[in-house]
Amino acid sequence: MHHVIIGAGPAAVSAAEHMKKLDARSEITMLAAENVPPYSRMAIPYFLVGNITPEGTYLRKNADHFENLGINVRHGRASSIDPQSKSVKLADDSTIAYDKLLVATGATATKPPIPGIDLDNVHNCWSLADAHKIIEKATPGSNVILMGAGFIGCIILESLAARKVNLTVIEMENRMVSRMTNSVMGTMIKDWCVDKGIRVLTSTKVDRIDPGQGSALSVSTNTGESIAADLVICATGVRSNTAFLEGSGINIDMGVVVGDYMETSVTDIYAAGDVAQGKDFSTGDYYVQAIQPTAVEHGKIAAQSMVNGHVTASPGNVNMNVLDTVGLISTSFGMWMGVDGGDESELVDKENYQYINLQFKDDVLVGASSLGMTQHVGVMRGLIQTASPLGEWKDKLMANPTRLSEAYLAGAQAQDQKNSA
Amino acid sequence: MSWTKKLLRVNLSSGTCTEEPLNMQWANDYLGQRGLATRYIVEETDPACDPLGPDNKLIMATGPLTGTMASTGGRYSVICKSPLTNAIACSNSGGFFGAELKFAGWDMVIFEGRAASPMYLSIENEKATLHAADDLWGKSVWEADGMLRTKHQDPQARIACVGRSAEQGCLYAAVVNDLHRAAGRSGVGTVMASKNLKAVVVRGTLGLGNIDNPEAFAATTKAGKAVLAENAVTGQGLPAYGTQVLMNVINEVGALPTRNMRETTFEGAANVSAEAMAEPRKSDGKPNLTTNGACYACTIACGRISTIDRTHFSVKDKPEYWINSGGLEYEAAWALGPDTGVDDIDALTYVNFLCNEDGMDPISLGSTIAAAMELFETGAITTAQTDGVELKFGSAEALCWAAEATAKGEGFGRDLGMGSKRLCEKYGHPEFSMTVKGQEFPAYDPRGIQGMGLAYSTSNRGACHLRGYTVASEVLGIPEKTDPLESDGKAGLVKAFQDATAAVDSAGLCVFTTFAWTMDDIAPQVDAACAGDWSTERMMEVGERIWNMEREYNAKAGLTGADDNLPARLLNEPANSGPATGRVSELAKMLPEYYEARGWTADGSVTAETHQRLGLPG
Amino acid sequence: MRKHKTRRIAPDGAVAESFMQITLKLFATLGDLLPSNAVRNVATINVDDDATLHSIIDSYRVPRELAHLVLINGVFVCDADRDQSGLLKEGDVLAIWPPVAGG
Amino acid sequence: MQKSLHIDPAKCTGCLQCESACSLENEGIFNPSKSRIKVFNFHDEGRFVPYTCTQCDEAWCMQACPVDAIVINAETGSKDVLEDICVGCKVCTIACPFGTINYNTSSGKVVKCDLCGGDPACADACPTQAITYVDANATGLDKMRAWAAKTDNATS
Repeated sequence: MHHVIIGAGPAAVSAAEHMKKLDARSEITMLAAENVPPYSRMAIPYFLVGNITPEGTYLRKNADHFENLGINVRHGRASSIDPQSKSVKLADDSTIAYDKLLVATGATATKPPIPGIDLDNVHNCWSLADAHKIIEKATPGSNVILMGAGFIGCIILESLAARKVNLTVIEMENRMVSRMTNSVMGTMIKDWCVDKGIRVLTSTKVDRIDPGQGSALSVSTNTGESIAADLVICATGVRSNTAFLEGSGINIDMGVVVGDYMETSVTDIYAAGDVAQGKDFSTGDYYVQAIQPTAVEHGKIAAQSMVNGHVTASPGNVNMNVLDTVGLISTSFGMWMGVDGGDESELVDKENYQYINLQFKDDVLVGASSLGMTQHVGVMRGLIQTASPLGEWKDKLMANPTRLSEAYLAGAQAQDQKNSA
Repeated sequence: MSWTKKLLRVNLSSGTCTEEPLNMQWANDYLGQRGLATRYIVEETDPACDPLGPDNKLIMATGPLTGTMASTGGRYSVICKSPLTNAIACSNSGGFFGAELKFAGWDMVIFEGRAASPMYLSIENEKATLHAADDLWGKSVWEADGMLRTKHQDPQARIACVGRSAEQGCLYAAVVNDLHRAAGRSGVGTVMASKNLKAVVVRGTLGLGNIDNPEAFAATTKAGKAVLAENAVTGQGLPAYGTQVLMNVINEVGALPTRNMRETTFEGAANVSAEAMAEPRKSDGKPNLTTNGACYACTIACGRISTIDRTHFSVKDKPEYWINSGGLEYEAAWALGPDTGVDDIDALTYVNFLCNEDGMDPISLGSTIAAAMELFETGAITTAQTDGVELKFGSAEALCWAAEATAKGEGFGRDLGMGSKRLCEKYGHPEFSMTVKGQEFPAYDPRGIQGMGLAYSTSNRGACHLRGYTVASEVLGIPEKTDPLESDGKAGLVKAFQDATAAVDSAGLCVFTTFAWTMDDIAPQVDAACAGDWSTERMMEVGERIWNMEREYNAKAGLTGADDNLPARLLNEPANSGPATGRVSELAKMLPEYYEARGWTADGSVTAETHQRLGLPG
Repeated sequence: MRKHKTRRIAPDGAVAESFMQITLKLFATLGDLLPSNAVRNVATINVDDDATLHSIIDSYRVPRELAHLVLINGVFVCDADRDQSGLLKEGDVLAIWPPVAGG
Repeated sequence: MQKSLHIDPAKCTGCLQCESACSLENEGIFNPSKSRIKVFNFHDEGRFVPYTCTQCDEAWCMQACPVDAIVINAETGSKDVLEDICVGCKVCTIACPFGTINYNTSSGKVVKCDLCGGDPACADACPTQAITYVDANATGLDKMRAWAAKTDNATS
């Protein structure tokens, strides 16, 4: 059985390793588009800040890791697939035949269609190659504009601040990281950044980028401001890498639509990770989560389905995020924005940048978000995913949401007693 | 070195918080906590000051072993001049607050001045901030604790707080930490409230390093824990039954003060004993006692954690009391029970909860209610004062009513909040007040345990069992049995216990360790933690130095040998039951021997020679 | 009530039977060792006229090292005297605790 | 025979000797806030519950780690954080449904229980045997795992 995996990111590596675990005899080929060992985009900010070398971003540290496991890593970019002949065509026109195929091609950073976006010194921050360029250009005292205050934007703020650049963040939405924060929390993150000497413009759009004096750029906003910049970093969004699947007959929406076994609409083809539009645990809807834990879990589920068949359906993945914005740690889980008819418990301490917000449906935790919390944050996932009825603890959490760990433990213990009864 | 060498000075008048180096010379001479903080009080305040005025200072102090893994190394003390006794006050508490203060990097916090409006202090490591506490004022300790915990969004924060009793001027208000541990005696909570300081919230994540000899410390504290574990008292008796096991013991030996100390045995003792706490109740088949709980680092875990019978009249309509809280402990159970003649264990537990909830010293509260009951019996107090309540000995309803009124400082509760001495004076019967230096007695009748009479009368903070617990020897046989009815030799015993206790307190340890540990077990732990040589002899000398320093402070505050006294009842009215029948306290015989053993003058003053020998300040 | 009648056989073969009634109180962990007629920690028992404290302690299976506080009518009896007979008389209260403390 | 921490909350008195011992072993100082084992105090119920990593088979933390900084200790079976490889991204802290891997703001890395390499200091310090280090089969940890398994995305 030859399993071919297109991609070499976390979903691909997770899938490959699980396949080997489930069936040691299977033949596995992992197709890596970038000419470096499989690495993690999550780790790039730490490379940017200088904490680690490029090797520090590698998904597996032993150079022979994949070889030792019997996983073939082949460098090359897939240009199309042919489900009829069950083969993948590469950019160099060579083909690889597969029995089962996993599409784990991830996503690519996009650039908004505005004038000047393709000028020199306007970069994404997505690949290791991008990171090298940014390191080269973000010199102390230089003017840097960061377009987009989403996850990627926020997470590289610290490394940019550490490089002592004059930083301006421009965000279209009315708050930072709008995909994981309500306005209270998003505004607190903005205040924190401003407090750290970063200029943050929210509800602001870049209209155009023009060549300025020398090598500098001039960035014009919809508020009429022109800001000089030596470097513009574009972190406005990503798009699933699905272009090469055109004509394959695979159902594609925002990403490759997958069912509860990570199967696509075409037999023997699966998808996982940032490219996959899978089921969300909380809503039951299908969308691209593009987060590390989901990529890994996708890979694991896909591996099972590909090796053992469609045995266990996935209940979907809990959307969750953790973000470190210049030292301010935020998390969000599940339906952090709440659900219709649900209850909300919220504590705000703007002065000390502490925030916690719990969302309930009846007495079940369905979503949560926090600022400044580092201890036992995982229990938010635990409570959401086990959908445990909280009973009397619901009221206690409504009164004081910081008692989350206690609520979790009380539930775990009750479960424990039930099991032994 | 185990000290953080840093203290926090909080001036409530100016609203400033400043860091200062700890005076290490003094730390060498006075160790920490009780001794060291009193040294600061002596240096910085006028002993004649008004205890409730801005010139009094209040210190929360840890010892060098507070926050370490030494067993019981979690204690802290609150030190100030007492409004109840006008003498030095030092009240010791366990729980977790003291260790947390240390983990935040502070050996002690000195509060001075008085805030113009209610404030609370938050300490997060080096960051100390005063906050407005108008919303907390008027709230109980339990309510305020919840509000502060929510506000600071930190379940791990440790909070010390005063209740409504303190705000209302109850003279025996406690500082309650961790919801049910208290710096209970002498009205230290009253002083805190007089400064308009409602609470201290502390969170320490820095930790405590600085151990002088880490290897030796690990070895010696481990050995110490083994001694506690293997000792039958600290290894089995205290964890299983807690201090309350004494209820039957002291009753049996005929030294259980009953009905305002008129009698020495209580017919209802068994109903309010440790054994009774463990009996299943009729209503739900559960005992009042839930479990035993420990203070920080304590490997004994004597603390009782209990519930009240939900069908009991005191709480049947109050679900907020259907929870667990600390108690009953022996002294509290005695004062609220035998001393008031009440043998209803749920009533006692309820009133004890009120003491936790609103920060009252249960010993002083119970004793004061007992005195009020005697005043009521004689007609000096009538139902006109008590809202129609029959304040009779043995009435559980009256006890609960009186405690509620005192907790909130309402009506006759304000009179009760004055303490036994002032109450009895107000109603024309000072002889009914069972106090020394204005502080109420604990649970041992000096007629049945002679050494305790001397210990009470000479205690620097007024009648107290924790300043020289000769019960250990006279009743419990620790370290060796002496005859409780015999006054010979008690002067030396009292002095030794007093000095040892001062040293143990100042180290940051719990005095209960001394049921198993001798100073030979303790000194090596201090020695390994702290720079310099800390021998048994040095520890005892430090203890003696502290005792004499406190004595000199009290002298300057206006106290004399004449205050080393006992109520006439204990000196003149013989015990009427039990082994002590026919006996009175032989204080007059013991006191001169004690003064001599102390190296004091015949009228109880520290001599210049003793002052010199101990290197006392001033 | 548990009968604690003992028969003493003199060297000449004469049989003597005599006992008295006392109150036995076993506290704390020792409470479980009381006879079933005990109420809370108190039982009325019959003991031999010249019973020693140790003989009573042993017959109720109180380990001697746990008979720490031993009081007759509230007065402590030291270990050395516990083998001595004649300390008890009719109606006395014998109270025993394991090592305990408090305060 | 692999061993596991066995926790019996009924025996716990809440003294925090375990937290002190853990911090001393791992941080070199007494600092319960940095302990990998945490005792929760259910005050109103009069209950103390020590809580730490169960070294679960699923190892969500390890699987979620983007840089391979969490590895299985072959000797003890514990999942250990390699501090020099951890970049401090905290993904493991949200992935672990037990909440037993935590970010240490002072080191910028995550920390979790590693069984002290096979001689857990918490068990050694516990005065009441509420925490013991025993044969893995005897622990009842499987019950805690069963609870956690409800979290698993039906992949095991």
